Amino acid sequence: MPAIAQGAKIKLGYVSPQTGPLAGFAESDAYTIAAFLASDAGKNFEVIVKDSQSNPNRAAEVAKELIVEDEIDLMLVGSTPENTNPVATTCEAEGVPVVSTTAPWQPWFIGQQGNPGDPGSWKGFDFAFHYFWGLEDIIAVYTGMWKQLGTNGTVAGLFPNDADGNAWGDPQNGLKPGLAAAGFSLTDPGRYQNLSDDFSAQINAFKAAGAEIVTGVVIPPDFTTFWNQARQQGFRPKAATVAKAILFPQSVETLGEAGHNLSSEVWWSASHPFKSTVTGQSSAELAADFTAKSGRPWTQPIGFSHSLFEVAANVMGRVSDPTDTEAVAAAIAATDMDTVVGKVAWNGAGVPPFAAKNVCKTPLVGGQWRRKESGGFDLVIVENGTAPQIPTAGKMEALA
Amino acid sequence: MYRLTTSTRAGRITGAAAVVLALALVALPAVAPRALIQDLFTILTLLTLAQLWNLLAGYGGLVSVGQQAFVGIGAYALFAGVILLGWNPVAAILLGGLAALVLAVPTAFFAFRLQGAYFAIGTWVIAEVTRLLVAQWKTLGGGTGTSLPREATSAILGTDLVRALFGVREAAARDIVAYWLALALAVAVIAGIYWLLRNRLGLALAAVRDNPEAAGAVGVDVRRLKWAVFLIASAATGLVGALVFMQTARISPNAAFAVTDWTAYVIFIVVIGGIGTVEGPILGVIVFYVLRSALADYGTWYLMTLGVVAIAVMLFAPKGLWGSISARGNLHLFPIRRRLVGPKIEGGI
Amino acid sequence: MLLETRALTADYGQFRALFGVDVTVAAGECVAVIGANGAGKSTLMRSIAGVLANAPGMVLHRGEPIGALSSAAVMKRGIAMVPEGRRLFPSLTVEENLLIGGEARKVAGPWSLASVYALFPVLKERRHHPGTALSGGQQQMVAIGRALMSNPELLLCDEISLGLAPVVIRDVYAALPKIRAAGAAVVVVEQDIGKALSVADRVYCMMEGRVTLSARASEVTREAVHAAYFGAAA
Amino acid sequence: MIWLDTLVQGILLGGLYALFAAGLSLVFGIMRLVNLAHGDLIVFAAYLVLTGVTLLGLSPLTAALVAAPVMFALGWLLQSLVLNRVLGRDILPPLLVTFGLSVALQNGLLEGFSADSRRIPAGALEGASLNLGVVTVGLMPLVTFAAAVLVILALSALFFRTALGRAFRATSDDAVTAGLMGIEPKRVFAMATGLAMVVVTIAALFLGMRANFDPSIGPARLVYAFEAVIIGGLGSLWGTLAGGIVIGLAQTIGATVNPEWQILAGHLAFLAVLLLKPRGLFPRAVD
Amino acid sequence: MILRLDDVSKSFGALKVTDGVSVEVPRGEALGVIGPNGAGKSTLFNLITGNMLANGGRIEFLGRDVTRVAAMERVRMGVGRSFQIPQPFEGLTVFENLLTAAAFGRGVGEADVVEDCARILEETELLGKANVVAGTLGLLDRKRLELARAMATDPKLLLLDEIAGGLTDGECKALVATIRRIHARGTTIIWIEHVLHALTSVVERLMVLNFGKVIGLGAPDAIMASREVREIYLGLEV
Ligand SMILES: Nc1ncnc2c1ncn2[C@@H]1O[C@H](COP(=O)(O)OP(=O)(O)OP(=O)(O)O)[C@@H](O)[C@H]1O
Ligand SMILES: Nc1ncnc2c1ncn2[C@@H]1O[C@H](COP(=O)(O)OP(=O)(O)OP(=O)(O)O)[C@@H](O)[C@H]1O
Ligand SMILES: [Mg+2]
Ligand SMILES: [Mg+2]
Repeated sequence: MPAIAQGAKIKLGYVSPQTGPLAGFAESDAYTIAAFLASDAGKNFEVIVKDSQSNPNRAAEVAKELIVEDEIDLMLVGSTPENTNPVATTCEAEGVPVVSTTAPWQPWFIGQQGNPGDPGSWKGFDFAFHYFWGLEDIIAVYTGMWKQLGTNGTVAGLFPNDADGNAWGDPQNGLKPGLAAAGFSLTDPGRYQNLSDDFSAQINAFKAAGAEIVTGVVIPPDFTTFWNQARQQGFRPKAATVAKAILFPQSVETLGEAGHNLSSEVWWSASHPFKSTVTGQSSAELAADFTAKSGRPWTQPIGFSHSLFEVAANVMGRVSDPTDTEAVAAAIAATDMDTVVGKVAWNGAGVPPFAAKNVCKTPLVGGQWRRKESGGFDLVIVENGTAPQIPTAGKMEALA
Repeated sequence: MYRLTTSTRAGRITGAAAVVLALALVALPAVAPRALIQDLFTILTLLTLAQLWNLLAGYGGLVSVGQQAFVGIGAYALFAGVILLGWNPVAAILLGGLAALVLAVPTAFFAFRLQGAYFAIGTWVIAEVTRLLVAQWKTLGGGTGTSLPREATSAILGTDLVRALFGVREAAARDIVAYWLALALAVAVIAGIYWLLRNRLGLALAAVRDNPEAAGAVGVDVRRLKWAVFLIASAATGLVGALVFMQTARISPNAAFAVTDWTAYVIFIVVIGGIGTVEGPILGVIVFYVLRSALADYGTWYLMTLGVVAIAVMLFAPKGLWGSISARGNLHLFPIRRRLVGPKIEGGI
Repeated sequence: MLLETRALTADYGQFRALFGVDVTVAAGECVAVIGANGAGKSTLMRSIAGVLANAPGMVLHRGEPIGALSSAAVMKRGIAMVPEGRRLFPSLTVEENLLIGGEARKVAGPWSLASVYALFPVLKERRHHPGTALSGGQQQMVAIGRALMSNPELLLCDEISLGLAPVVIRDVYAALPKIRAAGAAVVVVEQDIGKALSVADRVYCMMEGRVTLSARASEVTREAVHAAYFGAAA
Repeated sequence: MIWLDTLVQGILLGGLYALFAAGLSLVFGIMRLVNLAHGDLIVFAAYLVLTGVTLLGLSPLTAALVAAPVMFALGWLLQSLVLNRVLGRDILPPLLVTFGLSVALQNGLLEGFSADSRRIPAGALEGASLNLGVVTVGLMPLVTFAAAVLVILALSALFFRTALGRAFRATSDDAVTAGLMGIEPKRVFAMATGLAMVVVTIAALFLGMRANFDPSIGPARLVYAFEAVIIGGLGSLWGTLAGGIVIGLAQTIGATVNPEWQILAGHLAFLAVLLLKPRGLFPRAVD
Repeated sequence: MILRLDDVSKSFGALKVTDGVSVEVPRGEALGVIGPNGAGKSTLFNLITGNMLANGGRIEFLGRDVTRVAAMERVRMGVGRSFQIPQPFEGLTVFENLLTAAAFGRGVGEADVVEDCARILEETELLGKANVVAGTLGLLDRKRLELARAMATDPKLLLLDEIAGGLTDGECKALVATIRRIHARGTTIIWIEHVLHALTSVVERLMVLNFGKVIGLGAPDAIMASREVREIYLGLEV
């Protein structure tokens, strides 16, 4: 008999950064969990949420609390490697199954290896499973967007010394080889620390290299500093395609005019042609419902937080004893379902062998922020080369 | 005819109680649920850090805001020992202490040139520099950080024994080993500090705290004293850092060198509890932990409360909670007063 | 009475430095306080000036209790002090040191920058130097001038001759009659008995926090002072 | 050419740090108060200005002018009700109180304004630049630098030309003797903190226009501000500007070598200065 | 010679506080130092103990040049001192004050000096208050403690700075008797005092300082009779 039908509630642990700099990722948590618990599938679950305070120490600590004190059956986690990695490491050590998302798989997988520089030593996990996209998808989407413009193919890279930046900037496993294969050359001056107040060194290097495209994975305040300084210094690339910094509409709005036509990868949007298995809502309905209930614009993490609970419900529907960690882990590995963010199945598709068991990929497209007459911004999908099922709504435009 | 004693009734009772308590804590894993062991691990490591910081600031007058440097370097040394040298994590904890000791030498050399607020900020900057340098250490993940390999954590010394002993899962057995290590460290540090205070060094520290000029005039070597206290406290802080991150199994520069976690909260504990006493940090860590357990699920409100409590205690009990208690009842659980006993002596404590 | 202390006590932490001291100062009068090192003379001055807090009624100014007032409030009532060791502000020039003395209490009176410079002409030449760059004697002049700038009714001078050369001491003491002539009462704390008696109308001798002798300067004998100073005659 | 640009950008960056540090320099210099909440107070002021801009529709400058007296009052109250009661020879109580304030402020702002990254809109100023032939400098950094110089000029004038400034210096030298001059040290301290909050408002205006801010961003620059103050020497306002420039220059030069060294170079410059001159570049006569 | 000062000078900025002082003190002597306030007496002590470093000249103790040696080390060599303004360790008890001085001044363990501390306490009439916190002591006991603590370091040369100042005559007599006993046991003493009768009842020679200079050195009677001293120091018209 499936676990779901057995009366006693299944305990899900959820670690999210409700306070601190990553709090934007957790913005929809309350909404998502309420919606999930109100659904038919959700009735069988109890969700225990812990705040990581955007602090990796704290994330590991509350993960352990969830496991030891609350005796959860399954851990769910998202919101950047800073949050997913300590939680996944703890779960793996504790032998508790964990499903994680909202972090590119390289920083998630490689970032949890003892020596990230030595691929020979990398090992898979028994209890930790991750679904999201990877840098190869970023490369495909970004180059797809850039190819729509006529450029000289010289790309400027801004990568900080953090989990994302190191993964993206890695000369062997990062963006560089992939971009080269697609005919783009990357200028990477080196890892900077987050919250730098000056980017003149980078701008000078980019100008010297004649870069016409800017890319990177930059936190919002740093991108604003960089972007303003770049314009002041007369560095005017044709495209700026960056991750993280312009993820949230609020961050783009802080850029004002200068935000127009900045581009980024899009992992989920209101126009994704997928449906929730839990509430039956389409992406558009989910986004609209969130906005109606919270009064705030939809953001990309909403779909993914929602999908975490879809996966949980699906997995638990296929195990007879939710406390049997091995069985739950096996059920996760056997998942094959269509969520509101696309297909989730740990079948190894598109993932290198070393990570095939633990990583599953969801579709990725590219979008551009277009400033509306009213001052707000729309995210317009302009590139869908790797995920043609997601429709585009426009063409890539060069920056003014 | 005359002799010296530090023994008091309260002290003897405390001593006996402490021994009983320590023994009970050693045996606790046999009966306690994992959650309690887990909580106690956190409490014990925080308590140890607090006692060490108290030794520095409360007894040595060295108000350091950079102790996270030693937590961090100790933790990283453990990871290096395990990942790069293939040591057993328990052995690598010692490496953590050693690394912190080594770092403490240049830190002291530099920071001892500074006084008061300058010293505080100087140590903070040194910790930042250490963090930034460690973040360049690519083999241990640079700014990304790294995790302890699964086979290393499961190979932790003593885990098998505990599994056999208590019949628990591997993860629980590991918790118990870590808890015992934390307990041993806490007991050793508290007993060590108490022993130090009852020793010549304690007299010298009290003398310097009261009047540095006069201390020099009776032959106390103030410089050497500061060095000794700083090196001891730093090395032990490194041990705690290594132990904490062995248990977390994941490290990153921002986590290991977090000024809030490893210094600010520790200062909070010491000052709220009562600086310059052995009892203060014990009381402080209890208050801190109660606050955290009760409120941590309220996110921002928890931290706001913490901030307000810090302000309120400083305004209304500037000597900390233990300071207020002991001033009223003249109670010292860990007496360090040396009394002269013999004929013709009256009064006294 | 311009100033009166009643059973004044003062403590430094647990250490009691004054035990029930009664002194009075009439308007325009010059009173000397003498006594050995550590007798409590400076403590008495600090208590009057409000640096040390006391019970309100322990110090009376024109009959009103001022014992609990802050030193700033006491100063604004017209009681200025020249502290032991001069204590000029090192960050301020000579002129600024003088100016700051008159800023909090702006009352009309004989003392102004000009009249202080007239009293101590050497200060005018050096008015743009940092106060601490002057010689000890000159610093003492600044300290006196600074206190005068508020046109006080009562000037408390603590050990104004300490560490000065005899010639300089002569100059400093020469200023006291002029200050009195301009209307202020003066209390001088002095260890040099001869010097104290030469300027004062009355004298108090202190020992171990108590007044052991109170007399008119003209009537006091060397023996009496000696007894008060050292206990019973040696 | 790149080197010249690096130098110019470094100096301009130093202006920003000096602006952050000026208020700190004031309170640190006058009352030896290590204010760990300084960065958070800047962020708080930035939200205040932003509220003026978004809610009342004011221009950023007008909003700052409105915010300044509010901040002054808050600083005054903070000092007289809280900080004056814990100031003393022991640096720990104020350290803990300001740490508590920092934590409370950060989380209060988070509760009130969410974690969103915000920005004070500065319109055309944001990307504008001035071509000086050999180098191109952004108008915004230039204006920031000018603001730093003006703030320090104004503070210096206040310090060295006015009675209040004399009271500040005298109290800082020797609070007990200042009391004998009719100065209430506690009121002077409250005044100083109030004034520092006005400077904080100016810093907030430029922080908010120059880059994004969110409630957690305060502490990141606090270390730089302290470094600038200490490099300059306790109580020396122009020293603080010099200290800011030293750190700004070290950062841009370090970054030119390798961006990895940007922040590190700033800290190392600070340590180097202290190693050579433990009391800073422009120490005053007494500490 | 236990102590030899050779042209020792010290200035604070422009102020010359010790001006070319040269003096030799034979072992076992008791030397009195007098001079007006601010003459530089305490400063001279600070130079001998190493609490201040001389700007010029040479200081020899037990034949060794100690001009630049740290204060702490000079204590170990046998230089003990009392402070003019008593500086007890206020938070420690009287006994602990002594214990600190004895343990560190001699470089031995606490247990080895307990009896000795008790003896010194008895001699300085502090035994009854051995376990009283020093911060609560009155002036007389503070002065006694200064002496006792200096004694506890087991000095070969004992420097006393105005130890009798401010005491009543009776108290003063008792203190003098103690000092005389210490001297009788062979300890060399240099004693600054304004209370002349106390001083002259113990010392064998007197040194007069004025403006940092030695203006008289010799037998007490001769010094006291000298016109210069009477004029400068006592302020007596002659
Ligand atoms: N700040 C203080 N803390 C503790 N005790 C003090 C303090 N100031 C003075 N005393 C003590 O109080 C007593 C009286 O000191 P006070 O300074 O009033 O003496 P005085 O008569 O002015 O002596 P002097 O001639 O040395 O200036 C002395 O025993 C002194 O040691
Ligand atoms: N650290 C210092 N800095 C500046 N001047 C000082 C310092 N110490 C002492 N002086 C000055 O040196 C001179 C001599 O002081 P010292 O204490 O040696 O005198 P003294 O002879 O012991 O006087 P007293 O009889 O009052 O104790 C005084 O003018 C004093 O102000
Ligand atoms: Mg005095
Ligand atoms: Mg003296």
